[in-house]
Amino acid sequence: MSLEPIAFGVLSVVLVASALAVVLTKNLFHSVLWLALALTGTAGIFLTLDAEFLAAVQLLLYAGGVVTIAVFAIVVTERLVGDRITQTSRQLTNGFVIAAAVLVGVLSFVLRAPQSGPRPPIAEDLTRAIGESVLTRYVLPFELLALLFLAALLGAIYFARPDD
Amino acid sequence: MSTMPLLSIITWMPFIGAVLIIFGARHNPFLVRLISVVTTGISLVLSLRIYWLYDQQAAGYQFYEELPLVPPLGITYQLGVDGMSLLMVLLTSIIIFAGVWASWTVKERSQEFYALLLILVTGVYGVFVSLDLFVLFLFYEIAVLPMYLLIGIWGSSGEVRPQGIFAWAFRRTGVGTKEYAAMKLTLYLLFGSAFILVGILALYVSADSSSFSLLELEQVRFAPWLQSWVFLAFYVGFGILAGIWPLHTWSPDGHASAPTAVSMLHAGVLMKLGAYGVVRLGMGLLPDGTHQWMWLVGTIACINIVYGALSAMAQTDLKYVIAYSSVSHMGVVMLGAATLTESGLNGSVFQMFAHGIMTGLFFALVGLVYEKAHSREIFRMGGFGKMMPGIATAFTIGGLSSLGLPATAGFVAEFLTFLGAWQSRFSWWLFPGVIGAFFTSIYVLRVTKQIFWGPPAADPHFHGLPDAQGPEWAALVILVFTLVLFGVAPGLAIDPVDTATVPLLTRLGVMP
Amino acid sequence: MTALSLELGVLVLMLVVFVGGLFGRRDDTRRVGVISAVGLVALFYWSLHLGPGASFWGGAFVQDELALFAKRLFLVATVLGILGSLTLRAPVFARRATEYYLIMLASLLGMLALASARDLILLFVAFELMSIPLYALAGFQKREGEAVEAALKFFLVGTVSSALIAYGLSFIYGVTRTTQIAGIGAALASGSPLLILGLVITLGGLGFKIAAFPFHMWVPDTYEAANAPFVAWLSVAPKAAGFIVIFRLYLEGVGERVVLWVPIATGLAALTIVAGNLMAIPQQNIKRLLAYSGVAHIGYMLVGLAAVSANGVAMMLFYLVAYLFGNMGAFLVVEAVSQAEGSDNINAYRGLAQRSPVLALAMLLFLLSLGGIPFVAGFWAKLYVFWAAAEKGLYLLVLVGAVLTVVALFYYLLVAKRMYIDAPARNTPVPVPPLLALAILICGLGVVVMGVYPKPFVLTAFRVAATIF
Amino acid sequence: MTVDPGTLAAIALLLPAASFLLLAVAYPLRRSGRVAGLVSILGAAGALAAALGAWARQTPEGMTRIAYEWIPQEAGSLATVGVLADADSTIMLVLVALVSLLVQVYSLGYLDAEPRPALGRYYTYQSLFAFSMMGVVLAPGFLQLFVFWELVGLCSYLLIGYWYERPEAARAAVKAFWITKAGDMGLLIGIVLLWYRAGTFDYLEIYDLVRAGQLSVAGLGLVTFCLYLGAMGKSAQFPLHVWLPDAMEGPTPVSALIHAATMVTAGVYLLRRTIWLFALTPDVLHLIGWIGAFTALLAAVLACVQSDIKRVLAYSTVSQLGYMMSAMGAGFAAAGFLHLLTHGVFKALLFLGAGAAIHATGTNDIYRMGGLRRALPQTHIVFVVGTLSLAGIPLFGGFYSKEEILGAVWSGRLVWPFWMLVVAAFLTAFYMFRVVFIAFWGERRADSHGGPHGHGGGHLHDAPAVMSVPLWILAVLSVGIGIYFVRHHGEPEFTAPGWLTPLAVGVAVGGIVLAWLTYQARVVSADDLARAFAPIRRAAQARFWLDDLFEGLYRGALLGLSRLVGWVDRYIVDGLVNMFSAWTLMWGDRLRRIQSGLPQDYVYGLAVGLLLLLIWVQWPR
Amino acid sequence: MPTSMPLQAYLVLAAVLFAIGLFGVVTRRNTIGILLGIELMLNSVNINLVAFARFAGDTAGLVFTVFTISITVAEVALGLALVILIFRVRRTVVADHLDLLQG
Repeated sequence: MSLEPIAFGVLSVVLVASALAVVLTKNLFHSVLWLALALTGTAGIFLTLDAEFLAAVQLLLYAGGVVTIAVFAIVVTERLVGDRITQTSRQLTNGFVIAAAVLVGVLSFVLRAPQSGPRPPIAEDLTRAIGESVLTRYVLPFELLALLFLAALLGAIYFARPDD
Repeated sequence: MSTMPLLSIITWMPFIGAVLIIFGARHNPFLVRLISVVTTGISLVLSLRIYWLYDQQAAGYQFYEELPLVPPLGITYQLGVDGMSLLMVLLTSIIIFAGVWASWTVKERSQEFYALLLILVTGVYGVFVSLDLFVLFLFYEIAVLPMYLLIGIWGSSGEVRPQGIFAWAFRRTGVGTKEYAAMKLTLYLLFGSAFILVGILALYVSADSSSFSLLELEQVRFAPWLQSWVFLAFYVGFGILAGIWPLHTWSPDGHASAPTAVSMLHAGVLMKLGAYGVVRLGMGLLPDGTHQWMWLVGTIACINIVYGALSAMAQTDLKYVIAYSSVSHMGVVMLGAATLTESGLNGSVFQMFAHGIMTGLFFALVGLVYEKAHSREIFRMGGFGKMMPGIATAFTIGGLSSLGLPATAGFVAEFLTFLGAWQSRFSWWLFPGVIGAFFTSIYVLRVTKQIFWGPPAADPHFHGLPDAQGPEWAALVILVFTLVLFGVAPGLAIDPVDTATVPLLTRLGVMP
Repeated sequence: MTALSLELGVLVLMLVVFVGGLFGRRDDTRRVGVISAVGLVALFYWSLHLGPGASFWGGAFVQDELALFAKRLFLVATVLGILGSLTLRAPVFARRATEYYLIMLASLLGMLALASARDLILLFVAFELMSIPLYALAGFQKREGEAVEAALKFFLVGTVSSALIAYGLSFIYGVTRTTQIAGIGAALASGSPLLILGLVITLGGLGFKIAAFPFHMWVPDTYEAANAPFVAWLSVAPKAAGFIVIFRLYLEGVGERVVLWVPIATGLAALTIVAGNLMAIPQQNIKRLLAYSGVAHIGYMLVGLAAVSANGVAMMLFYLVAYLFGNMGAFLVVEAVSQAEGSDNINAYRGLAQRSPVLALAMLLFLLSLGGIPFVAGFWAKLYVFWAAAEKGLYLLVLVGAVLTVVALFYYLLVAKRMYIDAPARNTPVPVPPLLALAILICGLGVVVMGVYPKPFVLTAFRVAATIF
Repeated sequence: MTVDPGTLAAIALLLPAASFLLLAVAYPLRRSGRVAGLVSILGAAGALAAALGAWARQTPEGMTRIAYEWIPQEAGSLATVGVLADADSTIMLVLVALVSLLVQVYSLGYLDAEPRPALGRYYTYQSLFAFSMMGVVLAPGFLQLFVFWELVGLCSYLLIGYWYERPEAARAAVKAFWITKAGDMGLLIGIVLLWYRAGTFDYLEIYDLVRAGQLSVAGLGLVTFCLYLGAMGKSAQFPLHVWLPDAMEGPTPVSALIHAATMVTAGVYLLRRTIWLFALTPDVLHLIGWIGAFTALLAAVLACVQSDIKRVLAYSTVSQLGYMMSAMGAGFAAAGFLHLLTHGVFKALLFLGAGAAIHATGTNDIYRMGGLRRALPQTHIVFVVGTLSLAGIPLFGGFYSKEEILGAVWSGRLVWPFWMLVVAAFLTAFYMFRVVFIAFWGERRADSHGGPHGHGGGHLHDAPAVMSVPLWILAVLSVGIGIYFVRHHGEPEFTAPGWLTPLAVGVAVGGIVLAWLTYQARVVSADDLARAFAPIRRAAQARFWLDDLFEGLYRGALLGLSRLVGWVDRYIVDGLVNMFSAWTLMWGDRLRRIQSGLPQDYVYGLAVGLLLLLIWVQWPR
Repeated sequence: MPTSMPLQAYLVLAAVLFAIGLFGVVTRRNTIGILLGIELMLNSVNINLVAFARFAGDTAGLVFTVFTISITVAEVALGLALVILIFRVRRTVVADHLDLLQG
């Protein structure tokens, strides 16, 4: 008897609840906070999967980075509009139907899949393995990722700067 | 036998002319015409030459040329003519040569006009001489497309009042204008080509011989179910071009809107191209399909004959009369083919030729009348026989040929078809054919009487009109001469044609 | 490292552009575009000397025939796109040329890497490297509400589709337990539902990239608002890349099970052809018209995919090349007319044949090529894909495609009608900047040469496709 | 040097062809008018000479056949053209050549006021006609017969419409063409059907088959009936006779040649050539006999009420054709053929005579002529000769042949037709002398002076020599034939009852007497006569409503149907096409609306597409 | 209660999050809200990847996750810049107002 199923259950509830809150909350700012919670919850899920490094990355890069940028964007737009943005939703029924349909579609495959085996033991240091493969086998994607950042930032800066 | 690639020269000469016109004859209308006459003239002379050189004893495909285009797919630039295509090449040459003369007076944007016309002709030649289905299809498309611009730019608009239960649709499509007619014609024919394409691909794939060559596909015995639907596909595809009922409605609008030379070429040659396709591809490659569907082909042909004639009778616009008469006469062509008899098939091919010439003549004349009188309204004109005896005489001869008067080519064609019809499995086909011929005499003579050989029109606008002049005579003389020559001496055409139809019928199992 | 030379070359070029942008006049840095074009031409020339065979990182990156073919195609498309872009009138394209070309080159680099990717991670990263710059380029005229709106739409839908791809890839990875694409074939034999799920979800994402119906909806808006030379490039290169990914994921080394994709591809192809062509009919804006017609063309390419055979792939590749010249050419002409008339409405083409006969002829050729008329490239392209489909007995699909070609010709001919039949509003010729003329000329030559003598292109396509199966 | 009759006949055939070709091609020659006439006359004269030579060399049983391949086919030739010269065809050839020549000469005078190009056109047509008619006569088989049959129809059309600027002429021309064409369609079908049974078009070959009994008789009736339809149209048998009276709109020489002497007898000639075939189907023969007799009677009645001299003659021609046909129907072709020949001579004479009168007076109306006996003595004499011939008075041309026909019909046991023919004979004499008495003997009318031909101006005079010489030749021939037959009775194929001759002469004289009493002596009032036969008279004046029937069929049924078909084609058949294109346009417009412009709707597109894929990939199949 | 959760549980969780994200994308009016939905969708990908990697005993999935997270960040950066830009140009961030281009 391990704690893992319990942790998974609790985290799942938190995750789903916070995700729902993200898409349903009126206040955009609160939405972002709920998203932060959801991302943190995901980090927790990673921990139940023995991926500590990724949990850290998730917290730092994702929860940290994304949420920060989002908040920044909200602040900027709110400042420009000079008012608090309350956001509403449109076509809730349609959205629910389509999302549910996609969910059913995906689950119809997932649940038909054969049961997976037990988790294999993890022998080595995962963080090290990740680091090594990034610098060897996945060096090209890694380099490209850098370029991707460059391009994205170039674009972002170009868009965001108020001149010309 | 000559070692020159005669067929290629015939086919591409007009194209060369078109290129020369585009790049070498800017703002020089006379040079444009000169180039057109010379290049089509060369094609005509060479057509006569291959007609002369064709060895009727040996029969089969001659003047063979080959150049692999896409070897992995078995696409080969492969040319050759047999007795049937020989005649069609000759027809094309005569019509376009006359057409160039007949449209001598096109003034507006003549450079583009002649260039497009000549490109079109290359397509027509190509279809008749190519032995590779793919290349044939390629030329087929070329023969269709320039039509859009030719009609759209140099055509003439009419007026059709939308009524009936489809009035809303007419209002939406803008019926009556030349743009409408051009678009309808082009799209309808390309719609047909979609079926042809599917049929060709199906044959190629099923034959398993990695070749589009007619010669090789002829050796293959396709599965009956395949033959059945591919034949239908060919029938619909080529049939549209041949103007089979009820897929013919592009033809009256298109022909009525088109400028003279284009109507001549289109009604005179392109519609034959459809019938040629049904005979060459449909019947030639698919014996079982042919036998299976001939009842349909013949019956629809009968409808064509009578229906076309009645529709022609109802028209008040001269060009529409001629256009519907083409629908009727193409019925004779298809009927002859459907009989699956030697005389019927010979009659069919002969009718292709005869109708080509006669309808070319008609459209040339209508063009001339329009040019002089600026009217196509039959019942407004009258008594032109006195003012333009030449045009009137030529029109009468064309009309007589159209109603199947002996000593013109039309008679032999119709008569052979009738013989075949009675011999065929459905002997009653004879009667619609004969009735159609009778109806033809009614509408042709009615029109002739009204416009030419009747009392003069009241409208002073129609007084003192000139007769045909200069180059226009050339067109008329060539066509009338051909019409009568082949009517008096049908052997000129039937001798070579017979060398092609007999093997075809043998393959179909109806002749030993 | 010759196998990586193209990617490295583009990287170097990016550096040169970056540095070049730092010097000289601040308000006109367009020469970096010239540098890029020249550099890419050199790279293209170099690529002709490259042979297939190299493989790196355990097969994650391969330089096979398909990759080389695709890379050459990307290079040509990009050169043409840059040539067109250099003539853009808006000042922002001169002032911000460095950014513009840098971003464009980054995207190109993504495509080049994508063409060789045989590894899911590389594939995804390269795919994103290709895609993200496109959003920036689409909204490059950032003062224009429409351009920005289009960019945002493009971005939103694009990101969702990226999510789909990533989601799908995660399943593929989960079942094959490796990021090697080669694992798919083996895993597919077991018929795992998760793998099929993954592949289908990924296909949904890729459907966005190639703009198949109903994933196409970003296309018309983006095409209408963005500048024409960029759209010309956008309409060809990323779509070609999308198809390369499809080949890699769905066909390469899959073997017998490949028939699984026949119904999907058939359905997508038929839907796309019908919807694309029908929706193009009522368009009054030439760019929207070409956008929808482009959607229809994707449908035709999918006909080749539906054949799931080497022939089908070969014919798609041929189609891509024909489409490159035809579609880019058309958009470049659109740019020329747009510069002269200030309008993308098809009525701007009235009487073009009398104002600028050569330009009109070029446009006519491009349209005819798109419409599938003999002696221009598109004819062979359409015939070939139909042939490939017919070979597998998909006659009904071929018939649908062929019949809808007629509808396509309807709206192409409507443009032709305006150019040739209608009278011009004014008689001054349309001025065409030399570089744009050069690009149009290249496209025109491509269309005609492929139409008249398709043999070498077809043979190449066959050779390339043979390596996939 | 001996030339066989076949070659001579062929020469006769080709000479007019040559002159036609020359006139047709040589444009300036044709435009020159009289010179063109001379060319044509030269051709006709040569043809007559050759025809006479052929006739002279022709033995009663001899037969010469020349044939060339015309339509080839794999197994030998499908059809041949050539010449079949035998006793019948050569004598007919002589008739054709003779009348052609005389008419052409006559026309020089009759049409001298015509503009030159028009005259050239006239002679071109005349040459073509001579050629075509000879082709019919000499045809060795059905196909060639049909070819030339149609060509003579064409010439008829062209020449009726010669004065095409007159609406009546233009209308009559097409009417003639259409109605004969309707019959010709029957002929065509008959030929096709016969060919299917016999495998050939050649008379002799079919004859051999018939004699050998190899031609199946079952269903042959349809074939012969169809063949007869052709004859019915051309030879103006009821109910297709309506075109012939209208055909009088053509110049009078044309009426004489085509619509009296030659072309209209082609139907009779066809039956004469193929009577052995018709003999196999007695029912059809009976029908022919009945229709012939009925036509004879009907037309005679119609002729009685006409006031246009040419129309009287036209109905008379119809009536006489009925005679010939009923002889054919009785199975005795020789009798009908004999009447054909004699009728050809005297009816040409009558028409040309009437033409001379018309030429002089400028009117066709007998009531506006009057008293021409003194003004045109020559014309009067020849016309009376023709009339007596037609009435069947002994020593004149028509007497013997007419009596032969009556005998033949009696022998053929066609009792009712026989009596119809007798009544018709009475009426014939009556209406012809009605014309003679009114136009030639009666009071001279004040207003009958000078016609449009420029010879008027107060006093009338006989026609110039070019017109009168042909008249005299024909008159002499009429009498000559009559006298010839008095001395040379041919062997009849049947034995006529002895009372026949008195009966025939009696009714003829009766008719003449009645006409004299009514129109000359005025003992019997014409009005009383009219009142006595009021219903018939009214019906006859309305032409028994037959023309109205045809007109109604044409305008109401045919043109109405064509308008319906034209409407259906434009608005239903083409409407469907337009509907499909309109639908396409409409769907394009509708489909476009899903492109709402809202970013999230595009995401919907993505999601829906994904769903579709998910469903489609696991769709059971 | 099992000793450890099976793979399916993670996949289902991811699928649910993916669907919620999609729901957010199609229902939120504010473009930033839409972006948050996309984040949720991408986040579920990560759960999938990590779970698969764990059950395969493989590190590639983890590397993949690193890449997806990074790319997501880049995308969000660009996206939010775009949102700011559009706000500046069009004075709105409501997606429903962005319908200049349609048809």
